[in-house]
Amino acid sequence: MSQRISKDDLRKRTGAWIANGKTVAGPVQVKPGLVLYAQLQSPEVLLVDGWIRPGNSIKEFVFPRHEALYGYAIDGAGITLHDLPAEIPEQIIIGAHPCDAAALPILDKLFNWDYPDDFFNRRREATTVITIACAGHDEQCFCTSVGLGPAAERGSDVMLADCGDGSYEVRCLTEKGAVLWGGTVEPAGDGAAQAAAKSVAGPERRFEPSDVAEFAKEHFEDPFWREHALACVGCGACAYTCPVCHCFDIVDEGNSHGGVRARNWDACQFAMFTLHASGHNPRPAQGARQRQRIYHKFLMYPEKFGEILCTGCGNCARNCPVGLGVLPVISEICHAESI
Amino acid sequence: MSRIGVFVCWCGENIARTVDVDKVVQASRALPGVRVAEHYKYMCSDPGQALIRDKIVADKLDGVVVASCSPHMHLKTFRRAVANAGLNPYRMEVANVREHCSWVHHDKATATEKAIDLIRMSVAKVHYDHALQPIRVPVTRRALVIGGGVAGIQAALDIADSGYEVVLVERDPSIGGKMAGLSETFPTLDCSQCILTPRMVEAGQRPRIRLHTYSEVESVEGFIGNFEVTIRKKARYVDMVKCTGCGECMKICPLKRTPSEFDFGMGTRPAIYMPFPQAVPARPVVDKNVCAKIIRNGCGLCEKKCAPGAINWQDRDEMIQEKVGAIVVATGYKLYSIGREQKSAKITGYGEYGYGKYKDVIDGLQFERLVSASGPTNGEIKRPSDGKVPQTIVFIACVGSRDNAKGLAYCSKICCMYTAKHTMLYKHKVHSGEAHVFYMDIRAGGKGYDEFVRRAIEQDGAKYYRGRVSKITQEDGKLIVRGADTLAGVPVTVEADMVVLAAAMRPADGIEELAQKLNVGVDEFGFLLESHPKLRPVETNSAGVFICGACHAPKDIPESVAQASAAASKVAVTFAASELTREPEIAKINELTCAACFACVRTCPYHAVERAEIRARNGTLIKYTARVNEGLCMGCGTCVAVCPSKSADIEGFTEEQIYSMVEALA
Amino acid sequence: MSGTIGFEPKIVAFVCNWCTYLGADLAGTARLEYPANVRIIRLPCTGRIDTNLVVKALEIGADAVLVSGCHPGDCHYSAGNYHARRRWMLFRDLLEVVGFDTRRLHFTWISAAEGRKFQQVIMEITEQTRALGPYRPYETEPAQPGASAGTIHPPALARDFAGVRQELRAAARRLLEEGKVKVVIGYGASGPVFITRPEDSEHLEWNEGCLANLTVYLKRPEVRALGAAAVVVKGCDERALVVLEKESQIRREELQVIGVACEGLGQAKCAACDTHVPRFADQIISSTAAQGEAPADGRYADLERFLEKPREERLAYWTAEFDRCLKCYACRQVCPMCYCEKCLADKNRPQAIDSSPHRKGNFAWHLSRAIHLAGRCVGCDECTRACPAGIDLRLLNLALARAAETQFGYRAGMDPAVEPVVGVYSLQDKEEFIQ
Amino acid sequence: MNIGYYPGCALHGSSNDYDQSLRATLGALDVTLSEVDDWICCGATAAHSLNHKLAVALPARNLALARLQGHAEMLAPCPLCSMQLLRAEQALASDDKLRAEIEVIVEAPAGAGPRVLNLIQVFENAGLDRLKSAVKKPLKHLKAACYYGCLLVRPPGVTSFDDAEQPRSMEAVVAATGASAVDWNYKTECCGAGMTMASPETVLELSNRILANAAAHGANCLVVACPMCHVNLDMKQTAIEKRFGVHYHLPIYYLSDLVGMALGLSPGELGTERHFVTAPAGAKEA
Amino acid sequence: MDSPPTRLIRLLQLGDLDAALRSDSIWQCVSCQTCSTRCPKTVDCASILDALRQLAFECGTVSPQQRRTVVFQKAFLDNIRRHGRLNEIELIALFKGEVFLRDRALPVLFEDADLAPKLQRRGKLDLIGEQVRDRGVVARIFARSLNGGAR
Repeated sequence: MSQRISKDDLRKRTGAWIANGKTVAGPVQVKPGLVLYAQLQSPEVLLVDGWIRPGNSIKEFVFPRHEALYGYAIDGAGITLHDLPAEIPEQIIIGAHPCDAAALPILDKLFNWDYPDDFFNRRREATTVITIACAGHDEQCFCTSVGLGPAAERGSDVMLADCGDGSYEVRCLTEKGAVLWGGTVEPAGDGAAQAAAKSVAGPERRFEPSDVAEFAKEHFEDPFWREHALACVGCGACAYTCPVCHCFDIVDEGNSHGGVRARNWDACQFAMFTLHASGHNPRPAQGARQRQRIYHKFLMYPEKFGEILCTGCGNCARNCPVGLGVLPVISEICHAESI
Repeated sequence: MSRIGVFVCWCGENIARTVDVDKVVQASRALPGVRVAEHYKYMCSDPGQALIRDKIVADKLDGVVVASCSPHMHLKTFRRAVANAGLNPYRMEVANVREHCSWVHHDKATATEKAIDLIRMSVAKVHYDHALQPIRVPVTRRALVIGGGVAGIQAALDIADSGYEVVLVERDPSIGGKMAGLSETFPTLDCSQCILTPRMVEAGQRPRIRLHTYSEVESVEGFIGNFEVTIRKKARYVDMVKCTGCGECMKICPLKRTPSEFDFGMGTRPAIYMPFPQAVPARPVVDKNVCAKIIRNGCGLCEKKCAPGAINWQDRDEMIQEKVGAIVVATGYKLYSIGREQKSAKITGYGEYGYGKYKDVIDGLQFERLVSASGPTNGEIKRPSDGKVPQTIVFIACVGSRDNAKGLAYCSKICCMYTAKHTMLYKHKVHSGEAHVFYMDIRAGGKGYDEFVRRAIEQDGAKYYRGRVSKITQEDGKLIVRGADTLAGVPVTVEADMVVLAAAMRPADGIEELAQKLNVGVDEFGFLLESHPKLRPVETNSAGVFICGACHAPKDIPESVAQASAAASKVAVTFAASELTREPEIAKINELTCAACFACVRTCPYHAVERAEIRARNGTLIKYTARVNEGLCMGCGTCVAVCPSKSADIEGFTEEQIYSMVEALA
Repeated sequence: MSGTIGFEPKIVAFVCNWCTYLGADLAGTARLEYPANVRIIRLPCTGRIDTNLVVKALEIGADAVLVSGCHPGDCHYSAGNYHARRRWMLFRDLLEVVGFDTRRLHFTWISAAEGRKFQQVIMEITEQTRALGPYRPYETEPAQPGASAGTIHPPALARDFAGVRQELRAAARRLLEEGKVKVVIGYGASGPVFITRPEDSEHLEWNEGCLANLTVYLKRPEVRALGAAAVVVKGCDERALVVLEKESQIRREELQVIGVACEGLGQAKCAACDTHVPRFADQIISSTAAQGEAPADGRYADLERFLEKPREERLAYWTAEFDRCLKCYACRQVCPMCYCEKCLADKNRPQAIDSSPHRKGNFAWHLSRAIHLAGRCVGCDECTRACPAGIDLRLLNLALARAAETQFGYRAGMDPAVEPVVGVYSLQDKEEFIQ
Repeated sequence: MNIGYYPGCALHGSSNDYDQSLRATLGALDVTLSEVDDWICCGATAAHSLNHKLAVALPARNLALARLQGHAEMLAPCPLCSMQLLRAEQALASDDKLRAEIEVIVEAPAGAGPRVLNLIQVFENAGLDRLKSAVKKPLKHLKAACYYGCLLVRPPGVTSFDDAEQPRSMEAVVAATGASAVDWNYKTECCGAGMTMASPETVLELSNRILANAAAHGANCLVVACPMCHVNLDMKQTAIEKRFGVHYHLPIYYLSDLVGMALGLSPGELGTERHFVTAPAGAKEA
Repeated sequence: MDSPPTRLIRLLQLGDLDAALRSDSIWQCVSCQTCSTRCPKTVDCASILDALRQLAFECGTVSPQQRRTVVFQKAFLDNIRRHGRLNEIELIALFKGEVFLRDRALPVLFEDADLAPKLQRRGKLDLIGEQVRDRGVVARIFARSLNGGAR
């Protein structure tokens, strides 16, 4: 029997978690006109009312934009390596969107397919995701086109559905969730609100991923890419706000006596991304880079891991300064190919 | 780089007293990349240098840090030592642990700690030291002298005497400059032409001196040792070779009323003329603005008269290219144009003296011509208006000079002397005459100078008034000069027959343009800028360009000549080697990353950064880029700071080196 | 910060080789004692000293920085110190806005003869810094979320754009048909479009969304490859063309400029716009005649309002802002002035700017980005609009624009005739901040 | 052409003949003068001798009035007035603090303009060619000594309209009237100006020199553009002749008189018969 | 002249203000501006003399011989303070009266006395004299300026 919790109590709980030293993150109004997933200093700042789409994704709580891996020291004798103190706090992400939650299982595969990436896994394990089913969407949303939806459960540990009376119906989807919430796992869920949430239609389907893959297979050299990348300025806004983009760069930072080796986010839209030391660049122009982004998400990743590298959150388009992004580009494809 | 040697000098007690050299050496050994660290009593001594050499060889060191005195002291010494061991001298850094440490701190602990820091910084830097080769610039051992006045002639002769070719360019038809027109020279009163003309003749005849008169420098390209000079030879309409200089043409020419430039309008000359009898070359020129043949194809008498047929109406300006390795500028001066329209707005005229309105108000150089034996009056002093011998002459000093109101704040230096001279010459020629002088101060510093002035006053009885002349008016043929005697505190009025104005010295016309061609600086009055007022008085900020004479500042003859010889010797020094070697610590541009915004081009104080193109083999343009001219770059590094992408960098102080030094302090 | 007992400050000094370094040598030869806290880094000339170096010094924990060179007129390289003086003036204003403690930053002229002055200066600086205590700007507690710089956005002006749109399309069509250009860079429904066929001119749009500064595309090889271009600019965008030409990045004569006189599109910049009507365009499509007046409280009102906050608050504000920075470089990529073939931020030998999106790396990036735009930024505010982290970069640009205007009477992109602020100097440049 | 007109006290007092003359003459050249309403005294020598602020304030008030009454240009025929006005203008333009103070003092805003003109400039603006062509009776019989005095041309920093030492602008106007201008030496010497009352001796002496030099250079009249000069040279001429036992009988014309006569205006219209020294028999036109 | 401009400037350079103020010259100066025009060092002597007169006027160090000038100028200002414009008759009357009373100098009364009728005949003597409408403002201008002190 699914429990209910009023919004006030939800805040109270959040407050309690923070008080117990847990790291709690959720949508926050960081400044006028800008909502981001961010760590909550207090429960008051948590935004839950209405449908708000944060400008970033929750990936940075499991895969930080900057992470020091280990330290090194140099002296007359030579170089010595040493681990860095890393205590990973238990963290709770509350008010996640289904399209953000769904990103985590996708990233799991990436960070574990050849060897388990401790840095990722430790954070992942320490993280519990409390999702709120989407009651709305905007013109950039297209989760339904990539097999997800307003109440998609994937990656969530707890799913909240708005009852419309100032309270949520709670459903624990995983052990982790159940433990955190002090409830039992209810795969099915029988509550009315949960049912209602499931029945929300969400954005209309805009395209068929398989068609995109098909198009990609046949149009590698197509001028389409050059033409539709002309506007692309080559920044990383799309990749860095994408829930599943996961490319990173390894850098050493320090001086002649030592420093740290760290990993930082990187983005395929940067000209530097594929620049070889030789000076050769296999993706010399923006067209190739835009193409790569679509190919990776809809062709290569699916071929390797059997699922699309996109959750249809639409952040890429929302954050693109020049009106590009997955949906706009694919729409162009559909338009061009009338598929 | 990872085989670095650190050598700590005690400098006897100087360093060791306050810096614990043992501790420092220990610490140095622990620094990254350091193989060896040693200390020694006197690193700069032979055994000290030997120690460095041996270690370099024994431990195959590829970088050396010497912790000792200031690099301004011994950098070169140690570089030599390092080089002797076969290591590139630029892979050596000096940590200044004496002037900057042991001498200014007393607490041993802190001083030692600081010394270690300084060494750490130097070690960090030496990691990124590049092996540099001194820059070798070939030298064309041939000099250009611009201006054929006494300074130019002196410089040309001296350079020629030191065995190098000289190209001497003079704007006027003859060399000789202002001095050729002077009467007698202070303080010895020997005849100007008598001492100058032999020099002129020499300059004209020296095989090593290539004379271009009636010519001007059109453009200058290149840099020290490698200048490409274009000279405009103005049309003379007289064939220099065929002409014998007989002068028949000048006799026959009907247009004799043209005011003579050489006489500053005190006399006249024909349309085809030699500025003066002793002109070098002794060849006439045709004034194309006057000559009837040229203006309206009339006359042509000279052509008929000329036996050798030297007149050539087809003559045109021609451009000559000359390659030279050094340039001496000796363009001299002109007089401040009293009461006339001035080029520069901040300089104004002297209406109250009525120069140009009253014929008998003339300037100093005009008076020189009047008293000169070779002048229009053959040395008889006759006033321009009616040719009468003036019984009273008023001389006014500082006309323009030291006159902020007129825009010239400086002292023209020679006026006091030549005014005294003028009074003497006048009194010697017109015994009954009265000479009155109005002055602000008497500036007579120099060998025999003040004695000279006293002579004018005491023996020749020139009347000196300390004060200004307020206004000059004319009443029935007399010039009424109203001024003040500030010592007596009374107004003075002199009824004069003639007034001579000691007008200020100004740089010759066209100096700014020339300065730009040579990219030499000019001061607020247009005089050329030396690169250091005390230590580099004849050098300029563009290497290989030297200055002498009145183009640099008001000067008298002895000074100009001395400075000319100085400039000549600088040229000789430049030419001493067949190629110049310059410190390689200069800027370089990474042409791959240069975005061609040319901020560096704008900024470089030496115009050493140029716009360049990178083209593919087939000639298609790949990109534009900035490029450093190694001959011009002096290595200030200003380009680096303004380069947004740091495509500009400077050897010896590269970005990597400086950042590593800062980071070494983390 | 109050002085802490027994605290010994770390002072980094960047000095020129010919005056101050020798002045320090003289202090040594004269045995003039001074505190051992200073570490001298020798450079050829103050002209060589880059502001990034000062930032790096702060990063490695310097409690004070000294920059010192030859007195005016004494520069060994004749003018290096004048160039430096100018850059410092701009840099100081920038640091003020960011909330760095400019009391930690010292500029002096010390000649080779002034050993005594060198001693004095070092003693004073050390004493002062001891009193101020350690400097740890990078440990500032960020401002709480919601903190705003107080930037005011005027309301978007809802008006009928149809007229302009029609003229735009006609103009583009004409240019393409007459073969004057091969591509027209303009605004489409969802962003910049590149019209190559006359009939496609219909895709051109004009509405509140037409914010991008399209001149950014003029340097892009992919766009250049299309051939002769026409570009649509608003009055503000157009100023970029002036700067780009001054910096030899474009040839104006090879370019067709379609100017749109705009009445403001509801951006912060629009409130203070006084260049509604393009001035150098080949043709001007007009929805307004008004050139516009800078508002009574001046073009820098937002900045001045921000500067009313105490320094600590300013630093806290920027700490919070920069903590959000992802280093996605959208700010750089949309900037018409950021056309370097390889950005300093992408260079790692040396790592002038830490590439990591951590606090130091982000401060370093935004400081050098701003200073590189000194006297160049034309205030199109694209950086601010593009930033997914909502960082109000506009304030930094305003800081330098204001410095350039108040100190040197210079406004970027206004007058093709005048020389840029950086790269030239004036003997009259103020230097009251130099000791 | 219509311009503002600041007559100044003199022209409304003992020098009203100057006022009459230039109104008539300029009228004939259809230059209409609209007098600045309720103008006040410029302060003259007294003000700048005794109080700087006053010396700025009084003219500033008049400038403000003129500007507020919409005059872009303003004729101040008295050089003393025009110098005071120009000086004030400069002082206000160069010193913000002073400007603020003065605005309070004179109860009117300071600002740019109007452009202050002297009589010569007005003739120049009207156009000397136009003048030439308008001449009805060329004054061939007159050999005029153009007398500028001090303040028309000095100090050059303030009144920068002609060479301070060798002015020629008045000669140009005179030439246009058909009269000939003699070359003489006292063009810019001082006549004693404001000392008329305070120290008559100075005036007599200085003015005598001027008359003497003009006569010596063959002038049969003097031309002035300053009421003070006129008073000292005309009204005091008899006194001078008595004092130094000389005889000049040199009529002193305002520049406008000369032009007016050339334009055919009668002495009555110009008010020249109200001068003390009237045209000498010899110079009477045939 | 007891001290030509050069001497006055010199006195000031030496800081001997009193001597400068005591000199007659500052009152003999007719403000012809020639000195300022000619000075090679751009010293604005004429203005300096103005300043000296103002100072002398303030601290009353005016040599008796020169009182006439001050009296005249005071009378002049006083005159315009009241009328806004110069009233010549009144000025002359007051001035002469003042001088007479101060110096018991009878002749002054008759100087130029013969001129009056001549002037009148020529319509150059306006017995009533003019006044500006807004005399209040003139008074206030004077008050404010003089309170502000000279300089």
